[in-house]
Amino acid sequence: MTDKNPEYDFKWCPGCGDFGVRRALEQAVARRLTDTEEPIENTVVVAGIGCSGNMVHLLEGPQPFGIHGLHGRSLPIAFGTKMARPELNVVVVAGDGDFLSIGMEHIAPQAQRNLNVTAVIMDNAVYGLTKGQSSPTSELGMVTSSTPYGKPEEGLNALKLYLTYGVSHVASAMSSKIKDLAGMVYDAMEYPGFSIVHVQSPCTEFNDTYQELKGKPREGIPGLAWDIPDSHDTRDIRAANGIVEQGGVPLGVVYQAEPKLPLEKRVEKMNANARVRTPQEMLNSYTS
Amino acid sequence: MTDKNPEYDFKWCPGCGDFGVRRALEQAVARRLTDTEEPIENTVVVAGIGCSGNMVHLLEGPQPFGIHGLHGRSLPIAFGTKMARPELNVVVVAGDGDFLSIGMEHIAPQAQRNLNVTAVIMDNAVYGLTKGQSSPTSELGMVTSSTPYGKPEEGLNALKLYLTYGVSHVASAMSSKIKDLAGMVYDAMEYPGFSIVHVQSPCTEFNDTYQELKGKPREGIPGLAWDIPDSHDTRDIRAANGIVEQGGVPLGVVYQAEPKLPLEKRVEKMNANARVRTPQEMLNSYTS
Amino acid sequence: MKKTDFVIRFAGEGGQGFQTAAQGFAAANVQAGYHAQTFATFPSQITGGPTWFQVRVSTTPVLSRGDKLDVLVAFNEYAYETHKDDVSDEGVVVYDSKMLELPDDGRSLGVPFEQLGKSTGNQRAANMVVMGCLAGLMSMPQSILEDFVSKRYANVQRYGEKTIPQNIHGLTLGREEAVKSGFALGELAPPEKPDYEQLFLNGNEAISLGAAHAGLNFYAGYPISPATTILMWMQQHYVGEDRFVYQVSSEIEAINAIIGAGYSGKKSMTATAGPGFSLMSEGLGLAWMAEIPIVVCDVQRGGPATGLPTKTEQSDLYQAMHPAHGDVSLPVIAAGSVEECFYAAIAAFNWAERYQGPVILLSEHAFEGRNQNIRKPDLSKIPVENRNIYVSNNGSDSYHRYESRELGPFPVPGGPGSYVANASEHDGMGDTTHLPERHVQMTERRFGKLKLLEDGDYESDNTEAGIAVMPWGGSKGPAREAWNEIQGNGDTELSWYYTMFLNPLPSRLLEELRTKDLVIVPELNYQGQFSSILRTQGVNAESLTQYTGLPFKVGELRQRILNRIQVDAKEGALV
Amino acid sequence: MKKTDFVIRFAGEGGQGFQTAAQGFAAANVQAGYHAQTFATFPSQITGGPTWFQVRVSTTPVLSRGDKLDVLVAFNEYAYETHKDDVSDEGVVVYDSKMLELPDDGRSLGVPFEQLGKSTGNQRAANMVVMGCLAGLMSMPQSILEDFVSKRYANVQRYGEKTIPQNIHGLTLGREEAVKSGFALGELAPPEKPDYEQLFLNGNEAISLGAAHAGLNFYAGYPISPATTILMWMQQHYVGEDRFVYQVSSEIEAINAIIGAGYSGKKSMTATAGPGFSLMSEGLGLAWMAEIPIVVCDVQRGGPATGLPTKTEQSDLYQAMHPAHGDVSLPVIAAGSVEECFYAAIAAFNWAERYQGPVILLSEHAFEGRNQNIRKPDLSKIPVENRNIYVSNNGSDSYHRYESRELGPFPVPGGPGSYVANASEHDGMGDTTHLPERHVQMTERRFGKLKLLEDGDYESDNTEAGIAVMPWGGSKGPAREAWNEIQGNGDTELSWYYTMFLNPLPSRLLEELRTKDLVIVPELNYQGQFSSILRTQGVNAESLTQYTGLPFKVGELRQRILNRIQVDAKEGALV
Ligand SMILES: Cc1ncc(C[n+]2csc(CCOP(=O)(O)OP(=O)(O)O)c2C)c(N)n1
Ligand SMILES: Cc1ncc(C[n+]2csc(CCOP(=O)(O)OP(=O)(O)O)c2C)c(N)n1
Ligand code: SF4
Ligand code: SF4
Ligand SMILES: [Mg+2]
Ligand SMILES: [Mg+2]
Repeated sequence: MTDKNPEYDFKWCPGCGDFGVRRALEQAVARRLTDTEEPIENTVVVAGIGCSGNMVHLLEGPQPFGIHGLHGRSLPIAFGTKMARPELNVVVVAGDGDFLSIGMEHIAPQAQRNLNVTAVIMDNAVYGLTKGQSSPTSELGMVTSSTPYGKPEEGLNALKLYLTYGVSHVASAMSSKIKDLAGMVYDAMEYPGFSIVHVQSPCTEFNDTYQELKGKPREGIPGLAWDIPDSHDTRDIRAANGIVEQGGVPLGVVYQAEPKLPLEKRVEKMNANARVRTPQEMLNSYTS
Repeated sequence: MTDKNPEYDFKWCPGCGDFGVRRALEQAVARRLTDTEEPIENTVVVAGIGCSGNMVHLLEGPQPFGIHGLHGRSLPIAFGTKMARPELNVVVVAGDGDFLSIGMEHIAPQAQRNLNVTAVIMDNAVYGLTKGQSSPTSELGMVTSSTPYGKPEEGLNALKLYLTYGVSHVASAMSSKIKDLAGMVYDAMEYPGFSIVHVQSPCTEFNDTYQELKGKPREGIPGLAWDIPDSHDTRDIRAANGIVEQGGVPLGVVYQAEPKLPLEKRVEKMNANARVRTPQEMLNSYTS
Repeated sequence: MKKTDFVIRFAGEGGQGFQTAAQGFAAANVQAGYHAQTFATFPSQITGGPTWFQVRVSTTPVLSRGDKLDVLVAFNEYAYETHKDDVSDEGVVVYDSKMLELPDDGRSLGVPFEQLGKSTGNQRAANMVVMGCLAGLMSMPQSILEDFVSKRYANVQRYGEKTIPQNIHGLTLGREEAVKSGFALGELAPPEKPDYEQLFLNGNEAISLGAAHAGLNFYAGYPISPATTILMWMQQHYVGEDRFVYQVSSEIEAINAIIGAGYSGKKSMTATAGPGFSLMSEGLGLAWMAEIPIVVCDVQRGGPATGLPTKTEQSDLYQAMHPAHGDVSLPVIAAGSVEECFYAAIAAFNWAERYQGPVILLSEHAFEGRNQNIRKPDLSKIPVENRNIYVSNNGSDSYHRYESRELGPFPVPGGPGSYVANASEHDGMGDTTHLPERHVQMTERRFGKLKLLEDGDYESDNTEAGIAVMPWGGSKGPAREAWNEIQGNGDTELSWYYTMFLNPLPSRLLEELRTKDLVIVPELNYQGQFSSILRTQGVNAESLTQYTGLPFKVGELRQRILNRIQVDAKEGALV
Repeated sequence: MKKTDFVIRFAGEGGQGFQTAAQGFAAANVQAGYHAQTFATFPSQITGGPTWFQVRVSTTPVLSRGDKLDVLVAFNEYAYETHKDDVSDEGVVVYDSKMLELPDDGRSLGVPFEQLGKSTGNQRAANMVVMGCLAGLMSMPQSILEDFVSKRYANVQRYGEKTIPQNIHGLTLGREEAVKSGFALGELAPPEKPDYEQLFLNGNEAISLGAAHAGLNFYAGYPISPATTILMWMQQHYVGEDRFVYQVSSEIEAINAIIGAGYSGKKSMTATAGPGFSLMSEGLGLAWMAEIPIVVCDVQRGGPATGLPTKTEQSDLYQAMHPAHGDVSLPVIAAGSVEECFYAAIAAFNWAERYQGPVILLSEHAFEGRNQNIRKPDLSKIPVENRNIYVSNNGSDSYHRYESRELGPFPVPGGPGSYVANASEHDGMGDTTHLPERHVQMTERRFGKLKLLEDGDYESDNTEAGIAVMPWGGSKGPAREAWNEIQGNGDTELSWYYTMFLNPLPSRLLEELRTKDLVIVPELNYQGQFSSILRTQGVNAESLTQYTGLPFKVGELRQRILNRIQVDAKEGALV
């Protein structure tokens, strides 16, 4: 078992939401060890490029395997790793820019396939690592380092998008609620299909939304975040759509499709009747 | 005015749906000349790569300007042309593979921006030009040249996707109903914002769905296609979502948002208070 | 004297189905013990458009498609006009006399193929009449085609009882027409039937089979001509345990997917062509940087951008070697024939596993459309290399994949030695670092590994001559034929070199080349890409280029080589 | 004798704010008439991490950051340990005595900067104390810094009345500490105030201003270090009519968007770095093929893949010249200084318009982080080329853009001459064709146009010598300084060549280079990319490479050049 690299010295800014997400991920993976005896080496963390993606280097203690690939390409890489070795636990960690801007094209295909991986998205509504430019989830009119006069694009409703793409399991969380988040990540990993845990993970440096999200309950000022009521039927896609259209940031499991075949099983099923041949047999069929 | 190239000899297969789409596009552009006196050279047709994209070379008579770019990149190119020259009429023509597979990432951003162009998508649920492989709109289990044992992915509901992305104007059509289609394309071009006309354009060579779409009305066998009732309120996004979730292929205008600012106007508005300076003035500000 | 080879071209409109006839004609001859090669060219559209298909049959291995035609089978007037000048002086033009009227040029033979075909009772027997007619013109024993037909349609349940007799009837009708016409092209010498088994297949099939033998586990691809048929072959045939094959949503997904699979310990591959290859640029850089074994096959087509999707060219070499930003030099193996497609694919996997990184396998459009006989490989004799997997750290946490300047074992998920495969510059565990020493060390590690690949084999011949001819890829065949002719005529002294291992070059080969006064590189691109690369390595190389979208013609190439040498001789260099 | 230059390095943790002090110190000196250059290096993270910032002030134009430090300002122990060996023998280390304890090495000066700063009543005046201290050590007239402060904080409404006196007080406190300490570094000779106006700016600002002068209409970009600040500059400053600036969703969108804009008749540009540049591969091929004028600026950073985002390297040259599959050779202009960033940007637009195609503008991370004084350009004297737009066909439909082998006018939408800009091989109107003749003609047209760009200017010096030094890009400064020293010492005879026009090379320059026995190319990459390219063109070039992520040091480079020449001398070549 490889331990954390003591020499690695990249740091998130103080208060960055990603710290909480890291703790939650560590806890979820640790719980797999206790619950199912799955060793940590069975987990592969596929990271996007961004402050968020640096998480793959910052996990404490015993280390999972990791890939810190290219900006926007965590899903295709995860697809490759998972389908080459379906027994692995593959987790994507990426930012809103990585996942929803340059990497946008990769979400729908995985949803259509029901690729059996979990993506943990850290949404801070900015590009943190490149110093605070607007991202797809920044709101219309938002002033950022790249939109000094306001962003001319509407903000993307990521949760709604996931539902339309047909993502099987969609959860929404906040980085500061570590225990809840750890539970959601754990459940998402357990779920046999494509799951996304979309986390509000504020960027204290360029877009500090902690206050906005939490509000000031004592002073009666409501925050943007609100808990999805227990009564919500997570199997009900209409109800789920209702939740994500209500505005604000719903917290909890938004949707969990009745488990359908994950990709590895689909392929097995499709190919069940195909003839399996050795390379020699294939070669022989070209004999003149 | 440049005339059609008499030497160009690419041909669609007999019966290909794209013939109808071509006629409709020609009619719509011609009508702009009569209705608004916009000369044909003011139109730029940006084509994807596929049988469908070859349309840019096959238009009869006086020629618009055209770009036959790269597979999947018609929207970014159209974005560039339109925002550089907002007075132009920019039309995208592309196939389902081009637009919804390799080009998928480009739709949401244009929707969020409300880019003022019209995309005419020829959906035959296969990759025609590369000989009949499955595309994102092919259904689960469909047997194609690349899925000999059945497609393991679910088919994409393109119309629903457009609505979720926030495309301002969404219409659905069939290539054989040329007059209807011409009207829809004309209206979409008139609409001040991002508009998509999604056309069922069967591939007689690899996926001939004419029968399936039309059914046999005389024999009482219903087709997949059905007309959106006149009573449908195209401004109502919920109703629109209802339409695209009903299954089959609805024909008609699905959604038309209350016109909001197209991108060129948004940018103007955002920058209204910014200081406009000459290069000399900018240079001067660095004087030591 | 009997003839040693025949060249037949079928030309018409795409979709006229003559491809089947041509293909069958070639297959029949191979079955009889001849060597054969086919060649196809068509526009990028599904139905129609000017198309031609060529077959060359010979008593010795076929090196090129053949410059001059013995028979042109013309299916329309445009085809006749376009191709008639390629017919040799003794050649014949054959056409369907009910479909076409050709000028009476004294060498054209009209036969009502379609009509005669139908008269057999089989609607699709016209092709048989064509074949019979060709056989007649070439005085080919009737048995060759009959044997072929009997074997091909042996499955009575599938084809019905009548198919064989009807088809044989068609062959006979065609032959009779030829005999009746009085045209005769001489007789092909009997085949020297080889004492080994033969395969008859095209380049993409050979690549697919090579990958299968090498132990491919994971294939992801996106359709693109002329690589699509590899994807389709895989989808069709490569099912079973530890074989995952998938059509993904783009080439960017493909390259990243195979990187994910390679990382996880599996042998993985994608195949693409120009535009898709360019889209893989960033991913190839990642595989180089993180040292992930993958094989990327680029079946080259013509031109930049979308270019000429259905024409052949050898113009992706620069991109293959240096596909991405930063210091990157990817191993490149380029197949030079259908047979080499098979071996090159295996070598590509072996290299990828050995040096733990991405390998580019170059093929060409010409091979996709070319069916050729090759000696059936004895799989038991073709070594397959497997990755050196890191298996144990004895409970310690001390193994760090990138620690050393030299290559060590490769940890895979689920096992010990967890690390991060990192696109950023990294330390021993793969964590990001910006230390100058580390960037120096890792850069040298990445380039140093290429040394493991310098032992590729190569051909050399007549090595004393100071001027050499050294083609690459698919120009090998025409260049060799031209070289053979030059040597055979005693025109001049030329040495011959050839390798499919283009980067790194076999070290001994490079040494030899550096001693030459001039290395002439026939290649199908404008820039003379391979000769440029040789020049950067201290070889005095110069290209003979062609960029028409078609392969070299042997005669032209021979003349150009001779011209070049004469110039050199005039300038006083050694010949 | 008075000193002619000073080198000061500030080293610590990112976010400690010393960048402001360093920047201010440089700016103040420039304002006083000195020449100055800054240099920055930091890790790829937002807060913290080992960071340093260097300022060189001189009486003559500054060519490099300076090898040896006169002053090291250390903000933590790690910084001290890492950098102390770079301090010259007479140098001094300065640190905040309340934050840090350093070993008493006899050349370290502890000053309670923070505390003294706060004592002025201004919480942020610590930087002023540092500057004052530096000025004291360097015996710099107090007026230089005071003038700067008075000018910088002149806006009383914005900064309040107290800021200037407080800051000046801070300067004085710092100076007093220096004087008290007894350390003294000698005195900088007075500036030779130039008789022209100076700008003080960095490379990305210079590029942006160059693009503005060239008449940029359309900018699309995606953030990526070290190119992001060009996007942000544009967003901030480049508003107004016919100026569209946009952050798009990826580099693939960026390249295609500017192609769409270029097609429509506008001057368009994007800027990116390695990974984004690789993603543009396919789009660059399209622009080449369809002949669309665009400018793509690649601000090079270190390494392949994600590499070293905040380090400098010159390793994208291969990718710049041949970014895509097929026969493609893009024009490349590489800036060699902050000043050249401005002129190179203008030249890139001029080339793009002139030859109607894509042009690569190479810059380097080192320029983004470098502030430097440059002579203020006289815009009225810098020619801007505009596209030859097709304006009339007199009602006929006979103009076809691609008909001729030579370049003709460019039709734009809305006007006459409609055609298709086609990524596939095309005929005169841009319709797809597969005819061999056409592919030949169009390929020759595309390459032939490069001839229009062979008139670039270049530097040459001491051209009689048989061995030349010829750096490119940012290695120009250190190489020139090394060359100056070698020539000054009379050590040996070396000629000097330099151009920012790397492809195509100025034809006269190429001719000269071919006559040299050896051309030594100092460059920051492993493969020796530029010397390889020169070798393909018949120049006997050889690289001196470095791949640490940092620029050359002058002393080291000088020594390596001398070593290389000695080897050559031993081998009997002409020196
Ligand atoms: C192809 C490519 N383009 C751009 C970049 C530069 N880049 C690095 S991180 C980043 C954005 C990060 O934003 P996000 O994904 O939201 O992550 P965060 O830093 O906010 O966690 C960008 C644009 C890159 N590395 N690669
Ligand atoms: C980057 C790239 N990848 C692949 C191709 C090959 N290709 C050409 S057309 C096509 C698919 C066309 O399908 P679709 O967009 O549905 O158009 P259709 O032919 O069905 O009209 C593909 C994959 C290409 N030209 N470029
Ligand atoms: S910049 Fe923002 S996202 Fe990045 S580490 Fe700092 S707080 Fe976190
Ligand atoms: S292959 Fe299909 S889509 Fe293409 S031209 Fe033929 S019918 Fe039309
Ligand atoms: Mg973010
Ligand atoms: Mg299609």
